[in-house]
Amino acid sequence: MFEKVLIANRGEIALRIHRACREMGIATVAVHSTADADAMHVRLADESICLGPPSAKDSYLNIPAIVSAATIVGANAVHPGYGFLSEDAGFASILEEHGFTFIGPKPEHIALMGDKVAAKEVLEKFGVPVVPGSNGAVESPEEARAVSRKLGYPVLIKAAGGGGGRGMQVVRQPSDMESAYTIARTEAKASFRNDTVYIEKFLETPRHIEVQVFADSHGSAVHLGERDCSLQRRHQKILEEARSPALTETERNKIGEIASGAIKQLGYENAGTIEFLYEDGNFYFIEMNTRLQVEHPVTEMITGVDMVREQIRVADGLPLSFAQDNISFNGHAIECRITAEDPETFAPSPGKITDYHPPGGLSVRVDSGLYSGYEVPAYYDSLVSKLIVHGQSRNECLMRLRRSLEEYVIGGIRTTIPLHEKILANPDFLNGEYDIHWLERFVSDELT
Amino acid sequence: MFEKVLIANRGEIALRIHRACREMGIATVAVHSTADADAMHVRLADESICLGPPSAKDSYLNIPAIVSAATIVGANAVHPGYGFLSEDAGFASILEEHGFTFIGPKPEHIALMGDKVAAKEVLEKFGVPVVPGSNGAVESPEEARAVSRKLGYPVLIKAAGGGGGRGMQVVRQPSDMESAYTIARTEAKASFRNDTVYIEKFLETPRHIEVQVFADSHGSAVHLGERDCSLQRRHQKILEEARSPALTETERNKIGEIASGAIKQLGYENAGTIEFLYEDGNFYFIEMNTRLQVEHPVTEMITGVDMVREQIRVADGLPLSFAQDNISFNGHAIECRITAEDPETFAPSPGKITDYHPPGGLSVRVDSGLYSGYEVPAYYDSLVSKLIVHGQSRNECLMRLRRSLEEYVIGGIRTTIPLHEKILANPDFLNGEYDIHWLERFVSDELT
Amino acid sequence: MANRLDIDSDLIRKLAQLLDETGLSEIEYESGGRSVRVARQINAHNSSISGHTGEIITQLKSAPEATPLSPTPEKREGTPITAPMVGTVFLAPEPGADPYVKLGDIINEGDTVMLIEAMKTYNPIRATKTGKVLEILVDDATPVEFGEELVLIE
Amino acid sequence: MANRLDIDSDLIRKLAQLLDETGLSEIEYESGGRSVRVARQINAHNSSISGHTGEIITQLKSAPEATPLSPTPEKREGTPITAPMVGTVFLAPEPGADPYVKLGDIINEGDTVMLIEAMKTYNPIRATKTGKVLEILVDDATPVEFGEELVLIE
Repeated sequence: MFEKVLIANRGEIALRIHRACREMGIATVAVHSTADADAMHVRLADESICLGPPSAKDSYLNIPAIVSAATIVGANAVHPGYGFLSEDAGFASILEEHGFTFIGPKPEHIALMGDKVAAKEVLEKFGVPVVPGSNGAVESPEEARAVSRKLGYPVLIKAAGGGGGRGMQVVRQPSDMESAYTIARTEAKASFRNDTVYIEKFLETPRHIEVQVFADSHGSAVHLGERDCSLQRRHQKILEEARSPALTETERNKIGEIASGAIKQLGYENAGTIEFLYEDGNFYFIEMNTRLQVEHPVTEMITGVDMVREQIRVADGLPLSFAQDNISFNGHAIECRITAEDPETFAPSPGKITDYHPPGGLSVRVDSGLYSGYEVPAYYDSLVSKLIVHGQSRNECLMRLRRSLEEYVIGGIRTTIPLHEKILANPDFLNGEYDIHWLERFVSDELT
Repeated sequence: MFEKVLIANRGEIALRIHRACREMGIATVAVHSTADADAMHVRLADESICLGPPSAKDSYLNIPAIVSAATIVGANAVHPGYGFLSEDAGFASILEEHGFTFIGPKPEHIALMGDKVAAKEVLEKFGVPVVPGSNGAVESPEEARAVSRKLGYPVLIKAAGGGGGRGMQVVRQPSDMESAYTIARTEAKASFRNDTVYIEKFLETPRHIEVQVFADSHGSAVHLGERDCSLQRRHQKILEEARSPALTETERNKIGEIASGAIKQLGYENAGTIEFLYEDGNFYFIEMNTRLQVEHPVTEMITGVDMVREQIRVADGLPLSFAQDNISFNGHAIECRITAEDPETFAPSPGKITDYHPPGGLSVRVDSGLYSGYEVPAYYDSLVSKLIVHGQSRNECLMRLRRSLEEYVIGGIRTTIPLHEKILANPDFLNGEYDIHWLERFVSDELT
Repeated sequence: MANRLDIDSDLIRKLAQLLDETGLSEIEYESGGRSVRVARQINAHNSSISGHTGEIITQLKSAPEATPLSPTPEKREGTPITAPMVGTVFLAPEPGADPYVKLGDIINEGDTVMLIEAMKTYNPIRATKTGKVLEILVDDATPVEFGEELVLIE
Repeated sequence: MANRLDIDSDLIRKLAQLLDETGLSEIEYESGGRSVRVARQINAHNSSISGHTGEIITQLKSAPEATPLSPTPEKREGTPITAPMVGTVFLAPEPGADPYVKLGDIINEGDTVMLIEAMKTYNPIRATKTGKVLEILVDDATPVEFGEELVLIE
């Protein structure tokens, strides 16, 4: 097993990875920017190295600095966490060239899934249901209209190189196509240096359902069920739950088997997530994330699998410690993403934590690097804590989550705890009746 | 279901009960002494009432004050927690007379188990294995010698009215009997106002194994497996684990069925614990606790049962929410009792908490009323926190416990965290090879 | 950094003990390019609960016993008589009867000023000093907790 | 490093006593490459981790970035040249060759003072000002992190 792992990330996920390593007897190396010198994971890590100034491109995205750090400390492997370099195929290859194990999938699979058009083509071949649309790139407004006529309006123009909603355009009638198409290409070019766009059928009220998959280098592939991540604002997930209140047991097993079957054929390794839109009992592939997800704890809570531990084992060449038959789903889990933002205006709220007291007790888990006296830096993502709660039933889980939010003290900055408390008081949410547009509406209603 | 529950206790268990109520939608009433006005559970409770001055007899043992409080706030039920009035049959009856539900067993069962001699007789009748000894009270040194000759030395003289080690005398040869017998009676008289003593065979290197039982008012009785509480100092448990590293699956099921069978015949209701000494594959009944135990979380962690929730349901007349077949034991759990004591001298260390940061992450649970700025009062038990950790295996649990202890910050007072860290570094403990005398030896070795 | 990896925990513990023993807040020790520094800051800082969320505050409201509603004593003149037990106060011997004391009354130490009913027994509350009744802080037939102020005497 | 230091406890106790009688808040004592610094904070600032066990302190030591081990700049003369990147320092162009700079050299702004090797490329580190080399703070072929001080120039 690895003796030393370098954690190429920050915040709660860096702490999450440190904990998993520590529990496996693996020494940890925290690499950080000058802004994160006092971060909890840096304090707890066995070693730490300052990579550079606060700007991510000079620190957490600074591949030469990270590789040098790994060399200096003699790390065996690097865990990229999520975001930053976690889906950078180049980073994964460079690490391999320098003799470090990248804790994640093979570079080619990262690259493949990074190209949305290619990813869709391949996974469709392996039996994954996709949104009907143009077969690949659409070269002109005319072609766009032709395709859309077949699909039926409304349609969605998307950037081939993209993600995170940038370069997306909804078109509800042929007459809007010309301008929408042009805007989409321009945005795509600006955002991703690649103006290739494609067209898909647009779903009106879908849910975001994603399937967690895991495969090892010995050819076995398993799914760990789904997560419902439909509560999103500006394409950012706010709250996730497993299992989804919307799926039937049959749908759950069916899509799970399709997902694990696909990555098996693909020869994929380590953890991955296949994201779907779900509407009227049908699943439509969105994209595959070739990394650990922010919301992985909800899956851990209902399956009992320590996913980071498993990632490390698989990266080290060990077989998965479970087969599909060993996986059972116990109870219900919900994760609240708590960010350093104003709960109404969503204005960022970095600053010094004057008081900190996380909730405790049965089936309550907090993943956070916050502590009293810590200064939340302004340079990075606003996620400061994940509150994850488990219950035997969804209702028990909701009640427990409510009392946990009540107990949670984060003083000195504004956080989205009050937003989560409002969501937990809403009948639609309590009944599990929401789609990916629900939260946007909810927030704007709250504000007016 | 009850609308309002009064919590007749303090500290972490009062908070534990508050949380269970809150998650069931039940309003909580905290009753407290002047010393506990700022306690966490008092701050979180829906209502709180000051009972009296710090001294327990004027507050937490002040039955008239508690009953008045329950009347004033219109509580439906009272949860006694552990210690204080939790095993006071009189308190249970008075509450019933005033129309409040006592969340616990019937007064007659509390009374019965309070009398060690009677308890032993009854449970033996119901098939519970007991330590061979005098049949009931021993009236004279002569009788004591006669009994001991049959049992074989060493023997133990115990107080019928007692518990917690007071009034106990080990006798290794007939010549010591006269004086030991006299001392035992005197101590018993002093401690329990009852100088009745009895004699049992003394076990040299037993483990302390207790079985958690649960019964409802509809005649069903279930066991939730055992806890190994052999790590004790001065008859105080320091660390508990489930399942016991010493039992075979057969022994586990056998003693579990004996325990649940016995309380079924007894007509017992609500939660209870039957404590045994275990040596060479044999179980010997010690006593039955007719209340929730400090260490109940280890059972919750491996069974998934919320025991306080279950206590409240059963007290309200609902059937148990599980049958024996629904209970399975998943993984391993350990609880560390963290007390406000010097980890070497065990001198009490009350005072102001200057820094507080509990550990977090996967499968880590903290039950504690501590917070930064809280003043640990000097008047009560020194237990300030329970750290409970779960793992798929005992080893995973131990590794996780170690990293959790590393992360735990309690500043301003001395705590036994360093003691637990030392225990976790000891090969005997790591191998599960310890008996009820092990910790005493370990501690004295550490000090010399 | 490479050779900073092997840290001697015992040495650090030894230094930590020295911090305790000597009451120092910092020790830095350097030799031939190698150096170790330990520090411990002993200081109180503000209660984390004081900065609690709105939720808690509302709960404190619903728990007036935890934070007595009566104005802070130093703002008021007079000596308070406080409740010696939890119970319900009665200002008069029986419903409709005259109260034991009225504002402005001059009462003598030992006079009954009200009753507190606890577990169906009525306990007379007696004046702890002689003087004029400045204020009656509780209403008839309302609950009080231990230590709650009942009457102010000049 | 730390683990090869043997601490003279009596010396520290002695210095602690000196703090007491002199009312100083800090004493730094240096002689022949060995230096001791003790301090007692009267008003410690607030850090929630400061109250942690020896464990944390150990880790802080293994994380010098968190609390730089280099002596406080204001105590030293000269302008530091700091490492612009993580890597391994080389004081000479090649093993056995003369170092780029020696103590007391007068160097000009832009002169190469050492190399930092990162990912098999050797990056020249250039003097940021003209002046005399007062101190070389790193050893040959040792790792440095971003911001670490390398050389002091008068």
